[in-house]
Amino acid sequence: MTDIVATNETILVVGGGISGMTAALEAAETGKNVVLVEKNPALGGRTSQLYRYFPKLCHPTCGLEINQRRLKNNPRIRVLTLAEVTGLEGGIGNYTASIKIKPRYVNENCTGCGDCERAVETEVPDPFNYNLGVHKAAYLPNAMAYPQRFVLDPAIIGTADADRAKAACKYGAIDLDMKEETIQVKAGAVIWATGWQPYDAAKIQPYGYGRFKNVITSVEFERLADIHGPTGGKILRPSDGKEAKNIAFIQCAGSRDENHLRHCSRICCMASLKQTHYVREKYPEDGKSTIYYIDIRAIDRFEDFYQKVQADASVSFIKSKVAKVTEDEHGNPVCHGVDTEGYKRYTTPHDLVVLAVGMEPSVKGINIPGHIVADSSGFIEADPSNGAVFGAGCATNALDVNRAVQSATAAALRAIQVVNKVAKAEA
Amino acid sequence: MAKHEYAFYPGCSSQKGASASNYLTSVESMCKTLDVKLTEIPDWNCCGASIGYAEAGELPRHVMNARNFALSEKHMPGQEIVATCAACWLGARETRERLTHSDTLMADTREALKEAGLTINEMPNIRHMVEVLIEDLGFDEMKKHVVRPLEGVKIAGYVGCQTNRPFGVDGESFENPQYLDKMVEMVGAEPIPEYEQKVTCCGGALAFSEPEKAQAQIKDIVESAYDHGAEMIVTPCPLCQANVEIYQGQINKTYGTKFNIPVMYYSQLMVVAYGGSAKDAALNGQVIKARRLEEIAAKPVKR
Amino acid sequence: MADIKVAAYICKGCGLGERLDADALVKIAQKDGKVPMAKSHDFLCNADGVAMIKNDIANEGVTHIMIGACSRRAKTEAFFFPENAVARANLREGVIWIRPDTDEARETTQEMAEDYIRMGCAEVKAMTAPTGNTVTGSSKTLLVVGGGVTGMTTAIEASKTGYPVVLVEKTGALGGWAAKLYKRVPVHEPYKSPADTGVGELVSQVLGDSNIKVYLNATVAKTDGAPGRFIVDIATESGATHTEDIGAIVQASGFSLYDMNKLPELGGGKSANVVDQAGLEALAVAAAADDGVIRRPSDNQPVKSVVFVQCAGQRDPSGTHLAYCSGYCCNTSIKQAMYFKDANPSVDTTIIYTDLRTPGNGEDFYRSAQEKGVIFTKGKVAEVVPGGNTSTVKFHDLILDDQDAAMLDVDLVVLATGQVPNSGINIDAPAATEEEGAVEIKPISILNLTYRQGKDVPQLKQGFTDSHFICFPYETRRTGIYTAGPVRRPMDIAQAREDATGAALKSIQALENAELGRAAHPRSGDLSFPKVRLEGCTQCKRCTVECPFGAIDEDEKRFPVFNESRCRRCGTCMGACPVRVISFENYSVNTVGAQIKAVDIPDEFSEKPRILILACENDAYPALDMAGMGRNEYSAFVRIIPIRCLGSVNTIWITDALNAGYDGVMLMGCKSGDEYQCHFVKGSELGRVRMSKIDDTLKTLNLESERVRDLEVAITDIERVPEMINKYAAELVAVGPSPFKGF
Amino acid sequence: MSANTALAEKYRNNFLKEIEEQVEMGDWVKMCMQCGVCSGSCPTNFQSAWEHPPQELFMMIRAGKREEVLTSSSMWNCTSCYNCIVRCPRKLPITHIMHGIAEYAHRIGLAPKMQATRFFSGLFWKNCTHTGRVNELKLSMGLYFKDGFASGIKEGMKMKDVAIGLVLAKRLNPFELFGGHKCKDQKGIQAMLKKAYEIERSRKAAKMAG
Repeated sequence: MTDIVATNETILVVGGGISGMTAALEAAETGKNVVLVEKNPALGGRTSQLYRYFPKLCHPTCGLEINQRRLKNNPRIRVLTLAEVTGLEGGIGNYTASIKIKPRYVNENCTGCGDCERAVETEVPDPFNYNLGVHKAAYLPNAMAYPQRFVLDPAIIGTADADRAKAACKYGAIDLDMKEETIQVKAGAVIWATGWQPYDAAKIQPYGYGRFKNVITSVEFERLADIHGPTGGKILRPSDGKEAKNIAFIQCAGSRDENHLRHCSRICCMASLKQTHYVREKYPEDGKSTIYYIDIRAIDRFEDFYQKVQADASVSFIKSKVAKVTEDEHGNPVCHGVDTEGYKRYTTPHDLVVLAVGMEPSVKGINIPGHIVADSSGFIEADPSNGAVFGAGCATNALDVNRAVQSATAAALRAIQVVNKVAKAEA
Repeated sequence: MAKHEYAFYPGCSSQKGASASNYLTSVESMCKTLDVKLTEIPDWNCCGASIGYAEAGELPRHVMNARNFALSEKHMPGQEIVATCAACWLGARETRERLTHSDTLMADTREALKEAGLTINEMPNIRHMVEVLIEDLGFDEMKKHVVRPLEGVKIAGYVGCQTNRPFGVDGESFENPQYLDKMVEMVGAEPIPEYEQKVTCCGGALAFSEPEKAQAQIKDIVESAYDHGAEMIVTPCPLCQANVEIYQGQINKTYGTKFNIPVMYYSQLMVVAYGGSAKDAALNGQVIKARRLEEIAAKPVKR
Repeated sequence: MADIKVAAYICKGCGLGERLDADALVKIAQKDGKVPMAKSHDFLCNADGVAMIKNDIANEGVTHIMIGACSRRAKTEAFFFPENAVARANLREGVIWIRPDTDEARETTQEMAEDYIRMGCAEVKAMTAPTGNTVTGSSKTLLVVGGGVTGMTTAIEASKTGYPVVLVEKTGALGGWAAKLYKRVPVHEPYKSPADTGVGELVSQVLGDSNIKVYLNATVAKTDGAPGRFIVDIATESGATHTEDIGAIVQASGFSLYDMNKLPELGGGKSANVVDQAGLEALAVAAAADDGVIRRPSDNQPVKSVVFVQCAGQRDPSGTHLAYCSGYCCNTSIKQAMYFKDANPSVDTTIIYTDLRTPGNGEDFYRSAQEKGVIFTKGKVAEVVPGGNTSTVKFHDLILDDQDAAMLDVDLVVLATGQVPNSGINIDAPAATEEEGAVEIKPISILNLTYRQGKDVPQLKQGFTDSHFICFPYETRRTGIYTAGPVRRPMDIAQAREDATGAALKSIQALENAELGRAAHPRSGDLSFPKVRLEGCTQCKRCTVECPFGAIDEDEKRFPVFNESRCRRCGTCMGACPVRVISFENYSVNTVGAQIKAVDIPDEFSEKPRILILACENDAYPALDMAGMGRNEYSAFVRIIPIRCLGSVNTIWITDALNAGYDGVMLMGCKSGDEYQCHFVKGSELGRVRMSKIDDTLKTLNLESERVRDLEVAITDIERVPEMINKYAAELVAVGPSPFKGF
Repeated sequence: MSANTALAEKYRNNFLKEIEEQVEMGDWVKMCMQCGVCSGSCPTNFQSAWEHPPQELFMMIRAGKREEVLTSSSMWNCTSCYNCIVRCPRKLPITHIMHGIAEYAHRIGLAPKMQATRFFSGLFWKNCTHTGRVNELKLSMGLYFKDGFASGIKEGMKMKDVAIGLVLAKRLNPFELFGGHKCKDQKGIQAMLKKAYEIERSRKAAKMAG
């Protein structure tokens, strides 16, 4: 991307997930200059870690490819990765953001050839796979990574491994002297699209996440099904690598619960319904899914997807919030509870338990520079006192991808309305 | 002047000749070692326990506990109330919560207390002895006094319900509290952290009224202790201790098991580890004798 | 177009230098590629290499650039020459990364690279740098059809952004459904009680905005033209017709409530005391105007007990009623139950539901209703039996598993019927009906488009005019026309307003791009556009029928009329044209055909078959790239050409290839059908239909049907694609070499 | 109440209102969302012959099944383990609600007459309020003899070994039968409780009146 000097007509987009990318692209394709800030080394955010989307079961990387092509062809967008906004001064039409940029230790000379990866020996947990697997300390964040540029893990800086990486690179792309820097960016409006994080499942004590290896979260399950995941797309359970064919999905793991998240996270029901497809896809003969739920929230046109899954004999639905999970002598997680439709008790062992963990806004707890109005769950609320800082996507509400993109598109217009005024004012 | 002073609420079961008299004995000698001064609330009364509900109703139940608060305030103003019995602690603590959150209830309570010539001005803190040990003294302080570590003794920490839910010990989880295991470790014995029955209910008062129901639950608790190779079970609750210990014989009859595992109080372990005699630890108070502890208690103290 | 000067650049970095004979490749470019200026460079994508190219452009007059290096998807910042025609020969991901580094493999690997150089040179020479379509319009005015919350919001937001708006509302007043509501579901903390609708404020904002021209009692009589230059006739009640120049359109035609008379078993239409949610709002509005007490329609007595029946005529798998859930009804019933409880807590209010659906902070609203004493019963209502002034509600209590649960003497029953989109005419109706079930479609056109393909925006599932894309919710199949609000998907006021704001942006973007002659999504910014040599046209109408976006009309002589601003540049027309008169500057029958012909075909004794792969650039080509990045090997006998869409594949390419002696052809496109993943919606489907007829061609050439293989490839098929290739290569060995070799 | 009116009451809020007015914490019943986590968390759940778990009782209350609820033995099976309370996603004080419903059923005489826990519960309260402190021996004896002398001996014999064990361990004192532990100010306690009952009765009556 050509370096643009940010002016007040520039729109600053914080977060490079599907919402942030959408907001940035829609604004840029309407002729505005955009600075897109992402804290990870590559764009794509949480959707790029999903195996398939509901309800079409298509692949998120497909839309990501298009968005990346839009990005590559659009000089109006300046992308900053490994970058976080640490301060925001000023007001409507005239903000100055301080952006902290972590060193990548790899410069634009990188061709993505992978020689450094082959040279280093250290392996570190792979956050793209929720640390279910490891990758080399010199790595391409993922196969679809944009920018398509390698990263050195800070852990090896100052070690022989770093020197090995540097020696292996024929193109002078490795720069071990890179330092963390903080830059200032001026912008007329800011779009806050920092997305969500999965609720910490360890806090839901009765389900034993962290105590029992074969209790995992729904986001981790996505990685198990994905060909780029730690198991190469096989659904194997963590404890012993055994094929997990009889899988329990526990809904509202953290959501709709005053001890955890008070709100409903909206996507989890559809996500679990979708994940039953993974089970059938991988084990067409003897795959078995059980969904423990309070209400199935297959909202609006997603209903027919729910009906299809209901018609599937390999999937059973039990209206019950599981009381607790224990582990039997074979390491099988066992669900204990009561089917509330006519009081039927159950104590059912499964190969694997998947917790449909709730959505927690990433803004929650993080102190957004400047004052931003948030609701009781920590989602950004639209409010005049937010000035020209507009929330987008899951930073504003528990949304599915479709709604997040709508929200981001709307946010882009709100930002444009501000910078258009600025432009007029300056002209 | 002792390091720590509290108003003490021993509760009915701890009285001389009552089901948890051994608990009290061991607590007294434990406190002597730790320099903790407990002053019994004069003329304290029963907390009503959770089982009293059929006749008690709401206000009378709280009034019973409030009377103890009032007496404590009158005789030991400003002191926190410490209970050793889980039920006493829970009952008193529940009353405390309710009265602090409902002005009507508070007013009604004061009105009733007047009849006994008493009143409450400020709410006392209600602490369980375990809380005092962990929060006010801390494990390091407790460990300092260990002169006779219970080496090689495998002990299942059975926490039970009422010291754990709904309030519990600060920072502990409802499903997998760790503090008993830490105490076992602290006295030099071997804890069993993976003991999964540690918070299973012992049946509580149903042990009296509907023994077969309660004993089914007790069986699981004891069985799993055996499965994990425990030599004894330790608990902070008198009802847990009694239920798990005294019905083993009957359970053996019903289920053909061969249960015979001692069930101790944390305080008894500590007294022995602190160099106290079998008598100080009231080991004679066990229905199922803790031979292993008796042996250790007979050994000379390492200095 | 000035005379062209082609230069070829071959990179030796990333192991290319070691694995391939770069000098040989340079010679190939010069000899076979007929490129005067061919150079190799140790590290083409670095500052020095790029400077070299820039210098040649500036000082050597180079206009056309062939880069033999990595994939066209890599190093795009370095190789960014928007002014020039650029071709990329994929020697890295496409050759050395998918081949073993062995002596045996060396020869075939080099041959592969040489062919790609030949192909690159041939392609770039057949290209010209796109300059953008010149038939543009410059209207910046937005047409909004529908004066409900969605339409008004679109208008206000567009005006705020500085664009004039024309708003057409068919009734005599603005406000739509929302204006009929007593209150709305809250959208701010605390989510505890019904809130004011805010419609009044919206209306006055619209009426007070000089930038918004409002037509009431008006409909769109005719929509002609294209983005940037729509000409719209607006018919008013008076009979007068007004014509407006429009840049882009937002259709916010809203919804109709599902007709409760179709639900007699639930008492619909059988008693005044059984109403739908709109009916209840009317009662609440009347009550508010009076003493605040909601009364029983039959005898005007105060309602003492009310039952809300959720999912009435919705979530019906049988196909009799609506198959979908309308999403908003649970919150609405909760809100309406609060009308009663807030006025008089002693009214019995029961909501009978199967799954209560209150996402996000709706959960707070649900809790608040429970605090107020609204009773929620999980059950399935079997029958509502009206009798006199009260009704009996018979249901299956799912919790107590009581089949014969019943509530007697219920004063009022509210049926939560759903939203039916006002989508206008279903232009694909015949195809759709049996599958879509009994969802009724109003046969009155909303837009009256003059488009050859029909009067309205094509519909998708259940009559909604959504895009059915997850990542790109706004993309309809009519460029510059966006749908918003409940016509697109069932939704409540809050979502409709968000949707409207987004639609406003998309339409503004569309009219701006139209003026600059640029494409809209998914090839946003693309300056190429279809050019047609009408003199060669046989008026077969295939292009006008097939265009997924209805971009092509017909003139009175049945010649195609291209409306470039409606075009998305997929090339389906180009693929459809039997006489090959349609082309893009940088993508044409020639650019691909020349590549096919450029490949060197070894004779039948060489045991070196050649397989042509035409791969969709959005899914199949990235999958092949990533296969390379993962070092998944595949046959050295394939030659891969990226295509814009399977829909753009012209059968001549296949016949040319087979005639030239290729042993087989693989077509790799996206999933088609109901759950299509083609980003041109119908492209891959149309391509497949076309290819299904290829067998006849094969017969005429008397070739085996195995010679052409049509495959569905997803972007994640990183391991599957190499397997498919190798499997097919093996099959072809069995079939034997093509008889056309060496002719 | 005639069968018809009984039917007419079904799924009306009358019984729910009654529970809200008369039962400790009864006004929480309407907040249940029927997730069932309480039912699955109850230790009693995994034993046979448990009629109605909490969440089901709450639904029955909403459904107006007055007799069924108040005559049920289910509430009496509560062991006060508080599992339901700590797991309830709606933070209902379920243990107390169960006690409350039981107390109400007992108060209006609908609770199953010979339900052992009901009997023991009453016995316990009388026992501990009588002198201000529990007399464990009298308590157990009282329980065994609830169905008369003969079965009392039988029940007592069943527990013989248990008792002997305790006596030997000096944790059960036969002489408790005569006197035993007590508070000094019993008069004050009785007066205090009398007052408390008065106040509570008047409050409940006031609620009834609305």
